[in-house]
Amino acid sequence: MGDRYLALFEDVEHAVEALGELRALGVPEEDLSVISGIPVAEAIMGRPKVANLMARWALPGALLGLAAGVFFTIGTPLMYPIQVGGQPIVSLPPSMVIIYEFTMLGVILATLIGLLAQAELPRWREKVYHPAISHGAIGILFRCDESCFDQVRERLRGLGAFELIPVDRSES
Amino acid sequence: MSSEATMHPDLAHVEQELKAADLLLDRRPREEMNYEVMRAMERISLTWLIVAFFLGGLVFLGLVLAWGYQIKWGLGVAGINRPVFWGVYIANFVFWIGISHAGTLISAILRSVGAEWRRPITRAAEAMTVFALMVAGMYPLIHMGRTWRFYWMLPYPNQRLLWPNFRSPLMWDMMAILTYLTGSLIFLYLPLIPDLAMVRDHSSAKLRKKLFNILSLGWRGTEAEWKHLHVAMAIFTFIIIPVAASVHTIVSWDFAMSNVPGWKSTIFGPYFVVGAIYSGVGALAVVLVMVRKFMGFEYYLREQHLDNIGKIMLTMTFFWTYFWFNGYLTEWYGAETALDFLREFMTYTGPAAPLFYAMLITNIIIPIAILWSRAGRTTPWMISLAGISINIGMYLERYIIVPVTLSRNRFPFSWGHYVPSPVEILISIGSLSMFILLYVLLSRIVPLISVWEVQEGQVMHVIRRVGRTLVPGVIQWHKAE
Amino acid sequence: MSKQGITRRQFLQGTALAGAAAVISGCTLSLQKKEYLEPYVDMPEFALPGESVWYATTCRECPAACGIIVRVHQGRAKKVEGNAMHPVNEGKTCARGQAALQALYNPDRLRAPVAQSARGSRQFTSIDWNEALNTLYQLISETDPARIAFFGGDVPDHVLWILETFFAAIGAPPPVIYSTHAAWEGKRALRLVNKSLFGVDRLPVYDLAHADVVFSFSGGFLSTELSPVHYNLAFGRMRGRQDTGGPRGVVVHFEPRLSQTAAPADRWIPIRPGTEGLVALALGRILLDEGWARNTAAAPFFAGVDAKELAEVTDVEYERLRHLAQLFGQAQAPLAIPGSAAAAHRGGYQAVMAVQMLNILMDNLGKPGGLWLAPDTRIDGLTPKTEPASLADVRDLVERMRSGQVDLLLLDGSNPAYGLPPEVGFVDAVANVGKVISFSSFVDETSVWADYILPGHTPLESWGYQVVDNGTDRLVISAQQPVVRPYYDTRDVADVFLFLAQALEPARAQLPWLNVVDFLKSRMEVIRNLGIPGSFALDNVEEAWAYWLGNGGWRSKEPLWSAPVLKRELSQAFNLAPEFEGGTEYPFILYPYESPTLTDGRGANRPWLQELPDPMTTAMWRTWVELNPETAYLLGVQRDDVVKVISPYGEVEAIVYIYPAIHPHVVAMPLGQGHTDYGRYAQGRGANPVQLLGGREVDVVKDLAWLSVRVKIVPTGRRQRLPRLENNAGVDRAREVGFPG
Amino acid sequence: MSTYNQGTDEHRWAMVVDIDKCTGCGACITACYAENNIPVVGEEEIHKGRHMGWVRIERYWEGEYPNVRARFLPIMCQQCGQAPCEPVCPVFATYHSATEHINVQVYNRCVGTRFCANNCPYITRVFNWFDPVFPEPLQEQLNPDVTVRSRGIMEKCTFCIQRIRRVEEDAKAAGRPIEDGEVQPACVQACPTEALVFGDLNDPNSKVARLAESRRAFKLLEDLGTEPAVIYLKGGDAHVV
Repeated sequence: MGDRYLALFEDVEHAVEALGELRALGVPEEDLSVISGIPVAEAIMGRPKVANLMARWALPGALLGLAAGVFFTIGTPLMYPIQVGGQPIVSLPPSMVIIYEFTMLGVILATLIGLLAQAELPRWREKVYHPAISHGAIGILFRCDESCFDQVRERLRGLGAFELIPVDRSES
Repeated sequence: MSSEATMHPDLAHVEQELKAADLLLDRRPREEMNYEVMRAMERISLTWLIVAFFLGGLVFLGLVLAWGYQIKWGLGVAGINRPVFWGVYIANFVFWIGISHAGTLISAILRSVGAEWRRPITRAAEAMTVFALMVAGMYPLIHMGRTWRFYWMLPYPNQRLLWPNFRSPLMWDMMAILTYLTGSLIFLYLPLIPDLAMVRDHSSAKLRKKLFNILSLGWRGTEAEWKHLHVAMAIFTFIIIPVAASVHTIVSWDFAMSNVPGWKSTIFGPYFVVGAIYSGVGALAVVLVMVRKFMGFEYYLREQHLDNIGKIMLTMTFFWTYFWFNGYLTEWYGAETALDFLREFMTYTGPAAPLFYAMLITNIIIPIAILWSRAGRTTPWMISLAGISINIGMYLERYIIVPVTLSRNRFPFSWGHYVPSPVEILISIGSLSMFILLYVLLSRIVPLISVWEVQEGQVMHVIRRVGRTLVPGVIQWHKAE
Repeated sequence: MSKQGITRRQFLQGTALAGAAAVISGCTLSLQKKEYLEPYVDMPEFALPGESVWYATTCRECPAACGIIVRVHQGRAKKVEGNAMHPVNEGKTCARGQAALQALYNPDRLRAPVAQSARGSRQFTSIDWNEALNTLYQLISETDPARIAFFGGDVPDHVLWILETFFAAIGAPPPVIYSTHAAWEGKRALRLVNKSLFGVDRLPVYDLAHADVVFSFSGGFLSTELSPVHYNLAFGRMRGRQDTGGPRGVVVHFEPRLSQTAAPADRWIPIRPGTEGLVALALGRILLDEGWARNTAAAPFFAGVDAKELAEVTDVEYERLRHLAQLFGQAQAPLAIPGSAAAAHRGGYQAVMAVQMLNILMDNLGKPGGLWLAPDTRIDGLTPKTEPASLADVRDLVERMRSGQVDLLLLDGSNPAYGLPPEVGFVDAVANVGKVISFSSFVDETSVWADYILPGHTPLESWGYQVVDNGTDRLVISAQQPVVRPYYDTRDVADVFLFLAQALEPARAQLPWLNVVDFLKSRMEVIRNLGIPGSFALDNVEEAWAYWLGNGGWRSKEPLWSAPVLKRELSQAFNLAPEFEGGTEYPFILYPYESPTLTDGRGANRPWLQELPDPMTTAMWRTWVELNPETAYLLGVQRDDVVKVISPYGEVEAIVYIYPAIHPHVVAMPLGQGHTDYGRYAQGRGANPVQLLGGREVDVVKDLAWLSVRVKIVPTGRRQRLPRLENNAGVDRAREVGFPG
Repeated sequence: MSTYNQGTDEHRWAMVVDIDKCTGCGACITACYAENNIPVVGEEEIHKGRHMGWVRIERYWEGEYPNVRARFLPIMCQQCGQAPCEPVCPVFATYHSATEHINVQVYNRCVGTRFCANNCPYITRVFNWFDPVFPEPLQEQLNPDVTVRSRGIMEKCTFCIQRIRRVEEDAKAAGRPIEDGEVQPACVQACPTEALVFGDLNDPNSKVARLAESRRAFKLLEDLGTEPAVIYLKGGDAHVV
């Protein structure tokens, strides 16, 4: 399907224009992506919205945490009843604390896992990158074949792309 | 963002002033900031080494030798006794938990309300939380009679299928601290990832590059990464606030669930939370002044930050005073005999009264006197003084709550007297040193300023000409739909 | 069962003790060095692994002779419990009795006989028993019997009987038996007063349990005096009557200091020291004047007494005295108890008499809740004929020692170097004695002056008996048996003398027994010959012996105490007033008292007792001096200040304890500490107030008048915290808030 | 509300302390030391407030000279029906025994947080600050029925549970009920004035049950609702002059 190329731009406006050029050249949206040193909203770049699925992770995490909390505070005393302080073996008020903490812990861990899963991290082997991005450059990663690349190269340069790398080849 | 060529000389002056006042208007190239922050991080001077080794020595003395001695011989080497079963270890525990509330909680609150000035300080603050929690988490272990059996408190059944007692406030404590520590660590780590990637990209040292490649999880800054980082941070921001509040509430319940006169109080929960934030902000101010001075971050950490922190501190002074007085007055009015005993002991001319008055002076009078004026808030040494004063005061408060309160009870015959032993003092010094040492080490491992967040802020902040002058404005980039 | 001479083994048996468990002993006493270690395949009788056995014996921590049963587990004594069948203590024990175990297992016990290179050098070398006994034999057989002296203290009756017989047989002077504890409890005065009034030389027994108004005069009957466990029990019963619908007994205690015995009393009346007799005189006068007296036979004693005048002298207001007299006079069963401090000054004899006179006035002699006389304990063949010595007798002995008339001094059961005032000069005199041999289990202040120490068994390893001289209505011959094998290479003193008797011709006929068990068995017949119906039949010796061991001795079936009968015309009281040595430069009267925990100092090497809080001050481990708050204020001293207490005879240092319940002219100090020897727990802590005393004697009684010196208090400027259980601030505050109960 | 019921196998062991009888002699303390292997800690530790006794006799002064009174108040673990010490233990080292109805301390489960001790309003819990020392041969006296506690754990009066258990087992083996007075903790056994009485409150005929009905009866800090099993009898007030 062609090689991947990374074009780096100094600022947002040029990057947005470059994206337009690439789309005009028929590069499909799914072959385009933006890499940046600071978050840039999809709308600014005219990119389709990235689906936000974090709640799908956090909610089960919360439920799991809640279940763990319920198990610890209600299940374990029932499995091995020990009477303390004249208190009932099972009681909700003193259980709430642990249930609450475990629910929160569940959300926290699930959110972390969700982030890693959704952002597809860690990706230590991925090479499509350029250090200038963390200096604030905006990278546009696109995929096209050689002929296509020859077409866009000059246009992108014209838009101020200070670096234009054929990723897969150069880094092999 | 007006062009300088066309600017009126007066307006140039206005622009200068605006930039001086607000980091986010004083835009600098990202590359420059990156290298500045990295240089500060990679510079290991002789002074730094001496400080680190000195602190390491104190940690060794306190946490290896003194604690080891205590484990070998028993808790008798501490000054605790009957009825003062809890001493400075628990006071230290509460103190460090309090400090931990500076970072994550403040950062989360500021993030949640979109306080833009927070950007350069969140990292330093969140790191405080993590280290303070580590130190605090050690204290229950130090405090335990049989430290080597600490794992019996973990939630797993013993060989007779008996689980720990989840109704004990100590279990709550452990779970809350575990949750808070986990949350705080992640909360510190998530926004750190892009900066770790930055160090990976630009560090010249091979080993550091390798390490940071692993630590940054291969972060590149793709749309999905940024998007989910953003959402995760939003979730964390709102999760961590109630968790932080619960942690210190539960710490207060270690006391409030008891039968001890002076502990059994319904106001302890919020009182402790407020006190924790209070001491935490005080410590944060000191840390920021230190970081600014010793890391050369004058560009990032400015008067505006000290001023804002100072305002929070001042607000917390009033909050704390209100809560303290609320508790004190209700107990005074109730005139319970055992509480009268305690009050006689720690107020008026009682033996512990100097501690009590010192607490009021350092917690109320000195902070108000300093923080009332902008000059007091923005002068580094003055705001540090206020922060130190608050922390002395808050330590005294914890000391009064723990060993002083335990010295009095319903049976006058069995009252107690507590003096910290050398071992307790060494361990306390060791743990303070550990906190500082961890910070000193961290300052050479990760960027203490969240550069990408600063840049993000700078991108969003503009100076616009409106009528005859220049005004700052914010373009809310992140809200673009 | 036994072979020739001293080469023998004995099997000693016990019998079952009802209630606790099957009890029988298989203890083997070996007088040989050779010991047989047997595997448990061949099980000693009733010593089951994992099962405890209980042995009945007699407590010898004080002379009261409570019956105890000791729990023994795998051959080790574990716990002292009271013998419920014993009439003295009925199953109860005191703290000191519990601590008997810590004499047995004391880490500082002598583990074998020792010879000391030079007296007082504390350089001991172990010797074996053959050498020790040979030396003893040589010394006794080669010394002129008239120049042998035996100085003993609280020696049990069987040892005393053997000693007395032994010394009589070899022609030596009888043993001098002087117990410092007896002096501190005023026993001699009590006996002599009874002898004078009622014509019998016996101790009084107070029927406390049935009394309803008790006037106690400076006594310590609830702490250390006479038979403390018995009187505690009786006190509890006196109080317990209220739970069964009876009247609650009331106690009024007169003493310069609120003592442990005063604390549970309903009212403490502070008086000037030494005025107990005068208070009694005044009360008696009022009783007579108001017509409350029920028997006027004692009236002559009170002739010429002016109660109002005495009220001035004693520091008790007349109105109060009158009220008290009324309370006493109108009580159903009033009882007056004279205490040790009443008898401890020059006029003590008359003072005790004055108190007993109140009992005569109220006609409670031999009545429920009244005054009784202990059963006659003078039994031929059981108890010694030798009178306990007076301080005057001790002085005689010391004089003989000093002047070189004693060539061989034997010491057992007493610690005169610690317990007698230095003025008596015991230690100095020892220097002029030829040879000194001690039978002490410990290196104490006295045995440190011995040439040889031949350690006896501790009481829990010993055989014997004690005839109970007070504290019960029965005649009780309380048996002592070893509850464990001797832990170290020690030897029963009785066995040592029986052994010597075998070798010394004149004594062999008098003391034909090979060992103490043979001797004790032979006593069964003596008891049978008393012809008194007892707790078990004595016809068959072996059977009697089994009961003897199982029951912890023999006791009469019926009460054998007797009602006192006034045997003489009374005349006017005289010389009751105290007299104190030391002029105006000594402003305070020294009020020493036996520590309720350490008694006269013998308990000081028991860690349990050292760490048992003193009931009144809750202090431990040290010596303190009690000052009235006002006195302390005037002296400018505070609690925990170290002061010098200086008397005309000596000085000691003590820590100030501000004592809210002591006469302002009096400073009190507990005995018990200030040991220079006696093991790690005792030595080098606190002070011994005996050092402050002179050798003044009580008139007639001739015993130590320990309430007869004045002292001054000189601050040293140093401070030392007195280890105590109470919290100072708390206790001060509690006085304002009140008792939490 | 207490949650125990009056079952046949269940006992509510209780102690009566008659303050009117207590003479402060300390026999209970020493008996407890002997029975329960309580170590002696020495002067320096006493200064620090680390007396190890499970029962203490508090002595209070009342009034000013010459009208002074001293009062003794023996305090040991009150074996609360609703013990504040129990729920706070994170490892269930202390809990309410279902058959004896006393407050049990499991030494080998204790990790030494000392929360229970703070929470005891009667200040009756004792902590092992150091390993106990019994100089040779004092260790020969140690009671084999009672653990010698190591450093770092909490202990307290157990009502001599080893004695309760012994009697319970004996009675069970013999198929008979436990008689009143058959169980005697060491302190009760020693107490020379019989100020301490022990028995089963569930048995209405027991001595403790009868004394508990006394008009003199009260409990320490009754208003805290801890339901102590130690019942005190007030000292009598004789109005003597």
